[in-house]
Order: sequence, then structure tokens, then C-alpha cells
Amino acid sequence: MTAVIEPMDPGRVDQTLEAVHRHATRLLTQAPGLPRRVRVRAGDVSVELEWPVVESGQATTATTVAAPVAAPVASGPLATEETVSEQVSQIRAPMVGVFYRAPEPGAKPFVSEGDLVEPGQQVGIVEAMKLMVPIEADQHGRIVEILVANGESVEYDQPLFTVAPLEVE
Amino acid sequence: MTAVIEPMDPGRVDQTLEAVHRHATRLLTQAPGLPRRVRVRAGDVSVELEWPVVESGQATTATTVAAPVAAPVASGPLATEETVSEQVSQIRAPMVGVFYRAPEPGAKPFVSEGDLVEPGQQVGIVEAMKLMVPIEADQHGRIVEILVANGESVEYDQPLFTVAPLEVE
Amino acid sequence: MFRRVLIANRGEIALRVARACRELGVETVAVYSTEDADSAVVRYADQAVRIGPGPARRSYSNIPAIIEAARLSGADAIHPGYGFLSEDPDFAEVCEAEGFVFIGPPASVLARLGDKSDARAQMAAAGLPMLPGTPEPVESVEEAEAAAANIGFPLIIKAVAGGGGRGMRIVETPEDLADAFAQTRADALALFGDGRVYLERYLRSARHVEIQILADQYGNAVSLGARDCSVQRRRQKLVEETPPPGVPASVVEEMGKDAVRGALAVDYVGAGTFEFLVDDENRYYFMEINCRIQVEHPVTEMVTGVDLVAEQLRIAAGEPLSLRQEDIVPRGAAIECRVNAEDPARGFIPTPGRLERFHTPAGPFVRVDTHAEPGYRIPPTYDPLLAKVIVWGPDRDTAIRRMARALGEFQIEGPGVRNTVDFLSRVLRDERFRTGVHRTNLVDTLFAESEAD
Amino acid sequence: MFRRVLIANRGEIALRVARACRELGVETVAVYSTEDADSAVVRYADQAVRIGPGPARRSYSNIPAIIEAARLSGADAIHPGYGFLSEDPDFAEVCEAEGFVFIGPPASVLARLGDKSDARAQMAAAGLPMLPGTPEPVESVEEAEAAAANIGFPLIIKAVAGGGGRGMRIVETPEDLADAFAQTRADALALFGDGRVYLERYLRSARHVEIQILADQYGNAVSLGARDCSVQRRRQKLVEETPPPGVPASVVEEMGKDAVRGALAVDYVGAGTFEFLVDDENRYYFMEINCRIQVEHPVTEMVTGVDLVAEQLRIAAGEPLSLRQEDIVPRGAAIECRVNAEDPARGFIPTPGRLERFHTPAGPFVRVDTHAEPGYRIPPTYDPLLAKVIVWGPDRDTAIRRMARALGEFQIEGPGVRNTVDFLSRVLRDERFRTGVHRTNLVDTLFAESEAD
Repeated sequence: MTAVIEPMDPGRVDQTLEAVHRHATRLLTQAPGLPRRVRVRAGDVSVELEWPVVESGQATTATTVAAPVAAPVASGPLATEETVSEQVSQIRAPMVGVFYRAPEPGAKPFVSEGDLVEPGQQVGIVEAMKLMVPIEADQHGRIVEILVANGESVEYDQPLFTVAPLEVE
Repeated sequence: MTAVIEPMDPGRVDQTLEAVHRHATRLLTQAPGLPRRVRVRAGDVSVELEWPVVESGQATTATTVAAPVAAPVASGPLATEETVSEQVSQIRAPMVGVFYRAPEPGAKPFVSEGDLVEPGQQVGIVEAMKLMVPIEADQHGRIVEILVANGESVEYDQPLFTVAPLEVE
Repeated sequence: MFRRVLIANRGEIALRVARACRELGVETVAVYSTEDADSAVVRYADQAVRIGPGPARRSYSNIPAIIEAARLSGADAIHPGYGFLSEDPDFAEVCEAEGFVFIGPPASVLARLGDKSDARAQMAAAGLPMLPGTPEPVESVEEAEAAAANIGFPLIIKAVAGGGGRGMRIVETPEDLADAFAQTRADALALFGDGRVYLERYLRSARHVEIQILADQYGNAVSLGARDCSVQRRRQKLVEETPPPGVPASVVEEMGKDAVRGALAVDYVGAGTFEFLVDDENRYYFMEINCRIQVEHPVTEMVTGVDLVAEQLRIAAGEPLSLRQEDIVPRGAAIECRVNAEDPARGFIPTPGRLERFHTPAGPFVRVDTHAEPGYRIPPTYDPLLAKVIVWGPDRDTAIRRMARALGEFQIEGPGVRNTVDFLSRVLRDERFRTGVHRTNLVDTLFAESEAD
Repeated sequence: MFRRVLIANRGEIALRVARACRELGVETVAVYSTEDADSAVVRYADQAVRIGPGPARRSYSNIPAIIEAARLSGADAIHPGYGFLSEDPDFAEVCEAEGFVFIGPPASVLARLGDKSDARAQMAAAGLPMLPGTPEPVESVEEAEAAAANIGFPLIIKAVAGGGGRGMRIVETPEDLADAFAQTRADALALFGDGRVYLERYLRSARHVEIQILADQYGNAVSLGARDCSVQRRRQKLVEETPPPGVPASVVEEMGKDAVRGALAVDYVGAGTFEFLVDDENRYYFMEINCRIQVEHPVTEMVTGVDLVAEQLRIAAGEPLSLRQEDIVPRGAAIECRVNAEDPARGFIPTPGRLERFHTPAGPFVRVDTHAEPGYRIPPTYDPLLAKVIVWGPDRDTAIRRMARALGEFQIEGPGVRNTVDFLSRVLRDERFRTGVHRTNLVDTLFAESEAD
């Protein structure tokens, strides 16, 4: 798919995207099961998502794994036509330690399921001996699932987040 | 091949067979390499031999092995149409010991290469601690090759003779 | 020392002997049946001669075949291992006659000790303690009462023609003797058509304890401590250990002296084992002599540091014993577990087959003697011994914990193949074994308890 | 005793420690890098925690990762093995601070002994013999002559700023001293811009001999005999043995007493090794202390029967030493050969790869400590130690023959994988090694002789 980027008023884009986002989300929550493809278009803005037909089963140890059954929430960044790639990836623990979703107890989590992330954005912390090791996203994507509860111990390289990468075209 | 056995004068059969035998032998010794098939017919007596197309190589340890390259000598018993089977077999040492070809030193060997043998016919001796263990053929056939020299030590089950079995039909 | 030794055996002991030879710089000749063509010792030895088909009668127990193999390979001596021809006086004699050194006692000694009653008579004459009993049948109650006064109670009345547990009666007290005597005679007559009975001390619970000895050709002999082999199933030993638990060192020492005296009395040469039964009061009684290296010899090696097979070779080569009795100072405790390809759940039936996985225990103070390896096909033809796991520890408790650890590391897998590792682990965990109070009935008891569960 | 021990190491020593734990009834936690995910200890241990990627800095030497793994797994003690963090005072301190018992000397002892010159000063103060020399730079010929009178000849003049064999001069006789002193100072000034030099006894040929000690938390310490580690290549030990050949038992005993005195002087706790150089007159000189279990510890275990790793665990758990000096009676001789995945023909470069065949030696008096097995992938990331073959014999000759036999049984095959077995066999056959007259230069000599062929 080729993306056509048109000059638009940023405010209008934002509004339109919000609407598209809501609509897509509603569609997804009402659909019986995970659809194979969702396409929402409103004027110049369109969001299209396509999921692979996957076997259910364990995530493999490879960094890029087949998409889990959990349904992602559709949305799109500014002024682009996007597709979700056919693979989802994982953000893994950079260190053995305790996983925290927020910078401190009671604070707002760095990210929640459905949030968009970009490369370098902090999504959590692993604490090892008072050493706070930030966990960062390494690509554009959307948090599909948070795999470990706040305060749980994790091994090195343990999957923490499932991310649906977004290819910014 | 079906064999047709006709009543014949035994003396005449013998003479005819001798001639056939000589002819077949001459054919074999003059032929460039081992032929695939030799058929000699004289009136009612016919001898037909057919060899498999084999790869050269080591004899396997199986009792029945692919035919070695040594050319067998063609002949045939009384009043029958015969074929040499596509396999040759081996007579093996019944015991570890010393192999002797003759019943006693200086005596005529039990068999020589080219001789016909029949089941139960003694073809040699293995001596183990003064115990003389007769070696016997276990089927109709022709001694193609004697694999061990007189007086040599042999292991149990070591091949001593290569035999081209004759199927008496 | 010999130049080249033929090993007239198979399995783990053939490899064991080959290793000893190699360390002594002696060339080795393996013999093998067609069943064992791909065995470890065939690859390990300097030469290998195929001597016959699977059945031992035509291969490993075939005297002419082995002699011819020795001649063919240029061996100058023959080690018989255990089992097969190892205690056959005819074989020893043929070896001698054919110019090969038989690595074992002389044929004449094997012949004399091979007859069990003859051996007992000789050992009795040498002053070894015998289980009290009447060597000849007892004809009358009066005779029985006189004999019982010497034997003591409990005693057992056995039909001369009896066997398999029939035609015998245990007598607890003198009051019961007359009745029991009459009844056993009647039973015996009815059962076997032969009413003769004899009397013997009855050991309600006994330990099987044996003394390892070495004797050279010059009248020197030493004992190398005792092994307890009480963990048995139908006279098949499963676990052996040294020193024997619960037997005072002074008793072991006395047994050792008796064994040495017995060995010297019959001009014994080589490695040998004197078997005794030991009762609850630690009185011991001579049973028989095993004129060969034994399966369980490694436990003695672990505590004494003596390589018994190397000693066999040196003795047979005519060297005088380099060990004096005071050089032999057993240290710590050693246990051997026999891992068989058998299914304990089905009455220990052998389970031959191909090993897909075979991972042996290792680490400190653990020794595994085995001829098996991944890919090995356990033939159905021979005994199911797959491996011997031997451990050493400074004391019995440490050795038991180490053995448990080692057995836990053993991985044996193959289609249809079962093994005795779990059963052995169960023996090790058993409180009676751990405290060393077990007797020869332990395995039967364990099975009875399993069924009661 | 501990309930659960985390093993902060990998390879054969991790498995060795896990075995000791299991025999003591202690649960084990393995930690592993992504490179070692399929390693033997990961399967062997009761738990396994992935602590980081391949590079040791981020896994086996990563203090926070190991502490977190200990917390995550509920361990109460940490065994550091050898290498990695085993002698790191910071790690020991963090363990203590975080509530885990560090199985080794206290952090303060590690810190004091980790500084080599500090350690030498302390041992000198404790009365251990030091290599004679001038601790401070020598300023004049007169001063040098006075020092040389104490040091003796040959001696070596070394530039304080020197290194790598430059700026040093060996002096054979007093007559040569003045010239050599002047020249070395001149050289040093020219080479390093620093003319200061000092004098030290020169050992033309020395043996590397070390004493194993154990010390508990209550001021008890024992020595467990000496190991010779003279077969080295670039300070990498290849063959180790006990007792050290050619060193009289009385000298070993003196070294043992010195080591115990040294250990007590610094409040040492745990297993430790005192390294000495021994000259041709069997005078010995303290070099350094290794504050850990060592690769070559099994040779000591073989002759003493003491499980050194189990003793480490007991000491760390607060038990007093159960061994008294008189209980430690070394018996016979033991040798260890290190089998590395290296190519001796190419300067011992490591040859990582997958093992298609890995058949270890076995049989009487042979022990193999290894983490490898068929199918194991040797990672390129860590040291190339593949297996340690350890043998025992009643005497050194028997042990050498046994080792030759054992090495002959070792089969290691894999694409690109080479190993040191043949090289080790060559060392064993070397006449200098066989007679025990070899020194630390043996391996270099062997290579020089190969090239001369």
C-alpha cells in the first residue's frame, strides 16, 4: 500500500482522527472476535489494520512473534496513512529485577494498553538493587498487551509488552 | 522361466551336458567382461545363466550378497533346465579356528572353484582345538570362489566360499 | 607382565579388564558374539575376534572357540571375567595345556572349590566357622535331639530330597522338636518318596557378607575388607557396600584372617571372595568361595585404592604380591548399585532394546562402570546388567546421599527399555537401609509393602 | 545449612557446586546468560534464572543482576565458583548487605588480599618466606652491592617502570653487578624516562606449587597438601597434580604450616590457595593467595577424600571445621588434565562449535568434571575449558599411566572444534614430566622442540 500525504489543517486532522479512532474502537469491541482487517476512512484520513491468521499458542523466544489473540485498538498518528504490520513485537526486560509500570508508587503508569509509543519512549522500569533501568520502546507502535504485573520480578529478556509496530510510510 | 523336464537317455544327457558346459565356459572366458545373460541350448538340454547388474564393491555381511565380479563357470546338472539365481551366497565358518580344504594334509581338497555342491556336502573343515568341525554346503550351487587359503585362521561366521545357488526347478 | 591378554567375556567387565590391561601396557584381544559386534570393548581392544553366535554356549562359554581366538590373536594369557567360563576348571586346564596363562586360580583349585560340599569340608578343616548342622541324615528322634543340643534353636529340619521351600520345618524350641521331626519325615516321604531329613541352624535374619582376598603363587595372601551384599532379590545382588554396616571392625578382621587362612589352606592363587552369613549376634558362617573377580569388586577398590584387576594380572604373570596386610587400610565407605535393564514393576523381567538416551552420573567420588552408550542395543541374550554406579564417601551417610544424587543424574531411555534406577533409589531411601539394619529379606519386604499400599 | 544456594557461575564448576549442594540437601538456583540457556546446570538446578546476555559483564559479572536473581529465587546464599565475581570484595560486600551469605572469605579479607603487594606485606609479616629482593628502589652501586649480599646470585635488576621483559638484566656473579646496575639504570632512563631500579632473586627454573587450605569462622584452619601446577602456558595451567613431584614431604608440610599461619593472620575464612614458587633447592617463596575454589581442586579431593565444595558450604553456613589437621592424610597421587576447546596447532586459539560426539573417559579411579555432552554448543564467549580429567593412583607412575589411558578414551568431535587431548597426552609422555623434573617452562620447551623437528 502506498501512502498519500496531503497538506491538512492540523486541528482538523486531530478531530477527524479522534472520530476515526472512536469509530474503529467501537467496531473492534462490537465485532465477534478479532477481525482480519479493519479499515476506517474519513475524508483524507484513513486507518487500515490487518491481522495475520495466526495459530494460537505460546509466544516464541524470538523478538518478533506472531500476534496474540488480544485485540489491539485502532488509531493513527497525525496526517499519515498507516498499516499495522503483520507481526507484533515485544519489549523485553533489559535486566533481571523488579518491573514497575510507573516512575513511583501511585504515579500514572508510563503507558497503558492501547497507547502509542515511539522509539526511545520510556514504557517502564526494571529495578535491580536500587538501580532504575528504564525500559524503552525501540520503534513506533502500539502497546497491545502488558504481560507482567506491576512489582513483579522478571528475568533478563523476559517479554514485558506486546507491541504492534506501526510502519510510518 | 518354467522348466520342462523330458525323459532322456542318461548317457546321452551327460554327453550333451558336457558339450554344453564346454561351450558355455568358452563363451564366458572369451566374452569381454561378465555378460548379463548366457544361454546355451542343445536339443533338449539347455543351460541359461543370468547375472544381475551389480555395483562393484564390498560384499556385505549378509549371508546373501551381490554377485562378485569373478565369472562363474556355467554348467548344469542332469536333465533339468536351470537358472543361476540373481544372488550368490556364502558358506561361512561355523566356528573360529583353522580352515582346511582337505580331510588331511596332501589329500585332494573337498571342493575346488567351479565345483557343484549339494546341501549337506562337506566342503571343508574348521579345526578348533583338534575338534574337526565339518563345513557343509546348505544348498545346491556352484563354488564360485574360495575366499580363505588352506591352513588360515578364521573367525566365526567369516565367509569361506562364494556359492552361486542353482535353483532346481 | 603379559604381552597380550584375551578377554573371554563381554559387557562392562570386559571393558574393565581392558582398561586395566591398557594401564599396564598390555595389549588386549576382545572376543565377541555376533550379538555384540558393535560393543564398546570390540572398539576399545587392540584386536577383536568373532567367536560365535549369540548363545553363550556357542561363544563366551565355548572353550574351543576361545582357545582358537587366543591362538589366532597371539594372546599369551586369558582373563575370564565373571560368569561364563570364569570358574570352569576344564577351561583353566585347557588354557594351561594349550600354553595360555589362565588369569585365575589353578584348575585343580577351581575343581576342589567348585564342589560346594567339598569346599565346606576343606574350610571346616581349615578352622572356618560353619553353620551348625548334621552333615548326614538324622534317623531317629533321639539322634535329632542330640544333634539339636549342639545346633541350638531355632533350627530347621530339611528333607534331603527337598527343595524350593517344601519339606522343611522351622523348630523354635526343644519342646517342638519331636513332633516337627516326625511330621517333616512324614511330609518328606509323602512329597518326595524319601523320608530322610537333616538338621541345620536356622538364621531368621542374616546378612550376606563377603571377604575379598588376593593370593599370589608364593604363599602370600591378604584380605581387603568385607562387602555387604544383603540387598538381594532371589540371590541376585542389587546393592553392595563396604564396610558392612553393623558388623564390628573386629569381626571383619576375624573374617579376613579366616579367609586368608582358608585361601592358604587350599593353595589359592588370584583374586577370590569368601562368602559368609552373619547372624544378629555377628557370628559368621562360611558359605562358599567365589573363584573370580566379582561384579561388586569396585567398592573394595574405592576404599582400599587397590586395582583388583591389575592385581589379578600381576599375580597371574608370576609377580609376588606387592601388598602386605598392613598396607591395606580401607578408608571411608563405598556403595555400588547395579543398574539393570529390567522392569521392577513386572517382576524384574529383562527389557532389551535400543538406548536412545544414556547419560551417566559423574562428579566427585562417583564411578560408573558400563559398556552402554547412546545408540547401544541391549541384546536379549545376556544378563541385563547395564551399569554399575559406585560412590565413595568418608562415611556411610555421605555415601548414601552421594549415591542418591548420582542415581538422580542417570538418564536411560529407549523404546521398551526399563531400568532399576528408581527401585534402587527407593532402597536407598528406606529407613532400614539407611540405618543399616536391613537383612537379605529387604527387597521382598519392600515388595510386600508396595502391594499392601 | 542453607535452604537454597544460588550458583553465580557457569560451566563445569556450576555443575560441581550444584552436585555438592544436592548431596547436602540444599536446593540450587542456576543463573545463566542467553548463551547458556541450554546448559547442563540449567537443567540440573532446581531453579534457573536468566540474568543477562552473553557478555559476562552483563551477566555472570553483573552484581545487580545476580543479587536480583537471588532475591527472585529466594536463595539464602551465593556460591561464586571461580573467576567472574568470585574474588570481588564489592560483590561479597553487596551480598552481605543484601542479606545473602557469600560463600567465600569476608569482603574485608578479599579486599586486603586482592592487593598483591599488600598481601605480600601481610604474609611477610606473618613470617612466610618471600623471594629476596629490595622492596624500595636502589639508588647507588654501594646500596646494590649491600642488597645483593643478602639476595644472593643469580639476581635480576628490574626497572621500576619496566615490564614485558624490557629494562631488566640478570646478574650471575658479584663481579658483574656494578656494570649491570649502571647499564640497567641507563636503559631504564632511556626507555621509560625513569632510571629507578630494584633487585630481586632470580629463579632460573621454578616450580609452581600451591597449598590448599580450609579455614572456618572460629579460627580453625587446616592445610590439605600441595598441588604442582608447573605445566603452564602463558600462566594458564594445563596439568595439575598432587603431591608435587620432587618436593620432599617435609617441605610440603612446612609450606602447609606457613599457609595455615598466613590464613589465620588475616582471619581468612573458607577455601583458599597459597601459591608459592619452589626453586631447585626446594626453597619456597610466597607469591599470592587465591581466595576461591580453584579449577584444580579435584586433585586434592582425590588424595584426601575431602569434598572441598561441601566444606565451603559448611564453613559459610557457620559450621566449625570437622576436620583436624591430623585427619587429613593424603593417599597416593592425583593428576588433573584440563581439556580445552582450543587448537594447540594454532597457538591454542579457542574453537567454539557444536559437539557431535563427546564420549568421556570412565572406569576405576577416573573422574571427569564437565558440563559438555553430545549436542552441546561451546559458546565463543567464555573460557574454553571443556572438561577436567582427574585420575588417582597409589603412586605417580600409576596415575600417569591411568591418565594416558583415560585421555585415550576421550572422543570429542564437532565441526571446527579442536581440543587439547593430544597435546596433554604428549605432555604425559614427555620424559621430563614422567620423571617430574619439569619446571614452568616445559610447555614452551615442547613447542620449541616441535618447531625444531
